[in-house]
Amino acid sequence: MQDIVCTVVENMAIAKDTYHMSLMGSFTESLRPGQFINVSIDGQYLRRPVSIFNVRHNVIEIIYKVVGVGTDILSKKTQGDTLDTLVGLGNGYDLSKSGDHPLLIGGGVGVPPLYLLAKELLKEHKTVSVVLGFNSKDDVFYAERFKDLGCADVTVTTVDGSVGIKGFVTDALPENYTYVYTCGPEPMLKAVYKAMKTSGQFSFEERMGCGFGACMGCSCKTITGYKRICKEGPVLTKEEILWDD
Amino acid sequence: MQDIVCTVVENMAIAKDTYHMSLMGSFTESLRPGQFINVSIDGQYLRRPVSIFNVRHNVIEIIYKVVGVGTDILSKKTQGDTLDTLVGLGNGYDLSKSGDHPLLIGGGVGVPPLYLLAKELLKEHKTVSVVLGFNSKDDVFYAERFKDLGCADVTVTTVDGSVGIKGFVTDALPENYTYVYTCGPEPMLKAVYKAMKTSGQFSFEERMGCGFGACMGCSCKTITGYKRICKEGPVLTKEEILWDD
Amino acid sequence: MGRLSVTLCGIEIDNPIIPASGTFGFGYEFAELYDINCLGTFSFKGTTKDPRFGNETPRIAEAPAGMLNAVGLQNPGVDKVISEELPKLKEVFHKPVMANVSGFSIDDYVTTCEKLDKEPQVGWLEINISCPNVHGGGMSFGTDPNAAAEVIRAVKKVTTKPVIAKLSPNVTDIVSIAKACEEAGADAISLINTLLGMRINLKTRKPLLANTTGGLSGPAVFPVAVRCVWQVSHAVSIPVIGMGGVSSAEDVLEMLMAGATAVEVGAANLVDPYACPKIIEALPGAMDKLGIQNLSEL
Amino acid sequence: MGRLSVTLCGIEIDNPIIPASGTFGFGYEFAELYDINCLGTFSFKGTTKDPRFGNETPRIAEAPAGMLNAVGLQNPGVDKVISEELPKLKEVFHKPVMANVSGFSIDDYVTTCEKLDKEPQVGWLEINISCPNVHGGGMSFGTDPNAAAEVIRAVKKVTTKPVIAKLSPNVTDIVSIAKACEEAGADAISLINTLLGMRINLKTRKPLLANTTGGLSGPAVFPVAVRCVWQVSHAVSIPVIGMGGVSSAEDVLEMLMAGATAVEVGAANLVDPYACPKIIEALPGAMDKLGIQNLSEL
Repeated sequence: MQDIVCTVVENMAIAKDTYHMSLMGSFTESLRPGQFINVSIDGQYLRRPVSIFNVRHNVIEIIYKVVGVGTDILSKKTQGDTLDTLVGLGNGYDLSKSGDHPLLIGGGVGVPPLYLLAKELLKEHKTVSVVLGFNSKDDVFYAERFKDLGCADVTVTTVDGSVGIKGFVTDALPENYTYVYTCGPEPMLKAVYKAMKTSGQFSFEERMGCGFGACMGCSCKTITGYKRICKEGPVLTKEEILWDD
Repeated sequence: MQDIVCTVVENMAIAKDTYHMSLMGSFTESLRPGQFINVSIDGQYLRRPVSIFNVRHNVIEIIYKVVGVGTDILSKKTQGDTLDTLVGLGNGYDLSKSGDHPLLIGGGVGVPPLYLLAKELLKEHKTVSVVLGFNSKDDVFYAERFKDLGCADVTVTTVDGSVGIKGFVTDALPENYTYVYTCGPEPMLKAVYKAMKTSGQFSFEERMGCGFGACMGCSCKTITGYKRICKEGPVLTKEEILWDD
Repeated sequence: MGRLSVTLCGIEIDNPIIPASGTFGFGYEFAELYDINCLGTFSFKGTTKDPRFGNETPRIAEAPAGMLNAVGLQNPGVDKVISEELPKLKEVFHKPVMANVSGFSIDDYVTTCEKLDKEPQVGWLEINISCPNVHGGGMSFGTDPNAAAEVIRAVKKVTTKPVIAKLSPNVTDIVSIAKACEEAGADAISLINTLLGMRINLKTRKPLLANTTGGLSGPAVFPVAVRCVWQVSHAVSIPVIGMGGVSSAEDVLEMLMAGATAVEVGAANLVDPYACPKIIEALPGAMDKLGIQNLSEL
Repeated sequence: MGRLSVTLCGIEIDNPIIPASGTFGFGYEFAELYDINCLGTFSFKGTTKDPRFGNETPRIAEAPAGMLNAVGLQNPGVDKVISEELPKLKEVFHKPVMANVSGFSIDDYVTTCEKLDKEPQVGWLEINISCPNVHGGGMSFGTDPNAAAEVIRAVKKVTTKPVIAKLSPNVTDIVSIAKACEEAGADAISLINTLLGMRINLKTRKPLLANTTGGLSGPAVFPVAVRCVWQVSHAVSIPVIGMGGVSSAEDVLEMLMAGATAVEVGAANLVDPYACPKIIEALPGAMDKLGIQNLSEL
């Protein structure tokens, strides 16, 4: 973990209430797909955790949705503004389990961390299949960027069918894959958990106090004991997940 | 009273911890010498009252001393920054009482409101004498600007004698004058009260909640009843003052 | 009935926005700025049997996301309020006003309420048993269920107007006090008064306020206020007026969702004199976003 | 003795800065970021007789100038704290640590303290009788002078280490509880624990926290904390540890001027992991400005 004052390079709307922000800073740690950053926002006491979409040189790219006061303030930042940011938080995805043909399943703002993951898996010459689910056409973003990376196939689903396959991500899963990496809202994760035919890794979201393991604000129960989403997570393996209900 | 978003035109240090700020805005009310503005400062809950140093066209000039967190934030504002400001607060000085030869006595950050007052009195062809007291050379500001206005005589005193007459303002009062206008720290006001040979008007300072008469935070007792420093004040006549002790 | 209107103890008000006592004087300062008839009503400056100057200054201090005050119930006394303030108010405010009453003995409260009861301008009597800034009265009535009930019972005997008990959060069990007031006949509960706080002047190493301690208000206390409103509104069957740090239309909705029937706005008026009309104007838009048709449904 | 050093119950500490329980885990997360031996000491995660998961999530909510938490004393239980956490801590922290103890019965407190008493790493036992986020224990001991005294008396019998009673501000009269603890043998008082608060999710119209209510901490509560420290330190003759919203060197000085001997820093650690070393570094400069030679003179 590093505490860095980042400079906003770009902050643009890319879908309904959805923004793509690039932050420049002197990161010394190498950042892994599935990790997140924790951004201090003026006027808000708690930082806001946001997953990493992409990393290039000294720039971290994030994609976030405006869901409240904090993200609304974030959406108004412009080039040159600075943000105090904790970077390199969480465990991230373990790429070594992917097999030859990993399947990446993202829903809504769960899509972004899969982009850096796809990039890294493609570097290792894996065949990457991608299924991205959104509510509606206005919410869809960046499916084409996954194609541009070189993913073998990229399928988009929308709940209302306004673009891509009508339905949920689980209505569009391919036949063959060796492993699943997924990130999205909990109902989607549960559906994927039931539908998937291999093992896999799930990235979870939770309200956090600190983001670095100090406050126990984001604990969850797993088969292998209590875990902090911010520290031992946000990525859990299918085998350790213990659903609430 | 008007609530206006002002733009900072200039904000420069002019003496030790002392700043001169010019604020541009669309003021429709005419502002009187001795009135003050109440400035909203980011990160602070309460506004900060500051007396008016000068008014020209659509610019209000203020002079303030950094005494705490709020004024420290204010001192860091730069050209183009905006400040939500309530303008035209308080009663201000009554010029009609001045006679031909008013004496203006200011101490430290009590000096600024006397500048606009001198300007207005001179417009009415009065002979204006000025005595300005400071702690030390580093604290002195703008004595020459009173001379430039055309004041008949401007005397500076410093407690340590590093410039001007060594001592307090009361050690440098002229022989002849028709009326006194004064502003400064309470011990100075008390000393002036005792030393002056005519009637006069005193401008008081107090911690305020609202600045416009709503909260009763700055009340004081006078011979003519309870007064709010922000509303019936900050200027009281010599005859109505009731000293605490 | 409009989208914003609610009924408070049988009196319909156009909206639930009520400037809180001590932050709105007797209304004139604000009437110079905007038409105060846009308000649901307002609670006027805490009135006592006799005139009071209140505490020495400084009475005000800055706090993180809030302020401390120790005004100490400065007011001209009930007789002058009736003879001077109410007639002046009549010219600028044409709705029932909420009379806020403080006292140092049961008799004080009774005398003041008896007099205000005769004023047709007064719609409600808000009985302040929670002022933290006066000694030998005020808050001491509001920290004990029996003493609180005694005040309410005595006041109820001398008025037919709805009686609202204004409670302090500086207690171990606010629910027990609210219930005692309900049993004693209170028609509504308003809460919270300020939290007892203090600041020190680092240069003098002495308390910033002449009164040593003062009442904390502003956004800082909002979560405490929401909690108190929730607890009390789930425990009593009379209406609850929520207050404490309310500064936006969203805060108002949060208070109503916590169980409040109406909302008082305090410190916000002092830092933004237009706070209340801004909130009233913003409410319909905030309701639209959340799918709320009428406030009365919350 | 350095400029910053103070003595807390007979143990000299290099400076009065003590990360508060529940915001610093068992120290490792911070030891990865800086040498935690720069601290006066720290109060480790509230420990109970048996392991606890705590409350369901969400456990955290935003508040104006602060946050709400309802973690509910998640901890591995005293046996694992002794067998696993303390040996790991020994490698990164070489000073006496403050053990924070919670319980749901007098026996719970006694059993846990008895075990921690035998650990040479433990310098002080901080007895939490003020946790607002657990039911049937915790805060209920801290809201009644007799119950508070009973816990302290029982704990004092099984330890020779200094016992610090950590008090809740959610009471009518904190002084009476502090005095009861002093009479029961407490060696120091620490305060304040969090203020009971609540937030509501406007979209779901339900409480944001799974536990409904939570504890408010952060700068918002600072004036309440200063007031409690002032009141208690003027009423007891044992040392007082001040906490509640402390975020800067100036806040530390204000707490010491209010009567505190040392200061715990809580929520600030969560939003700025370097908060404590920054405060320690800033203290000498802040003292110079105010003409304070040594903290022990305050």
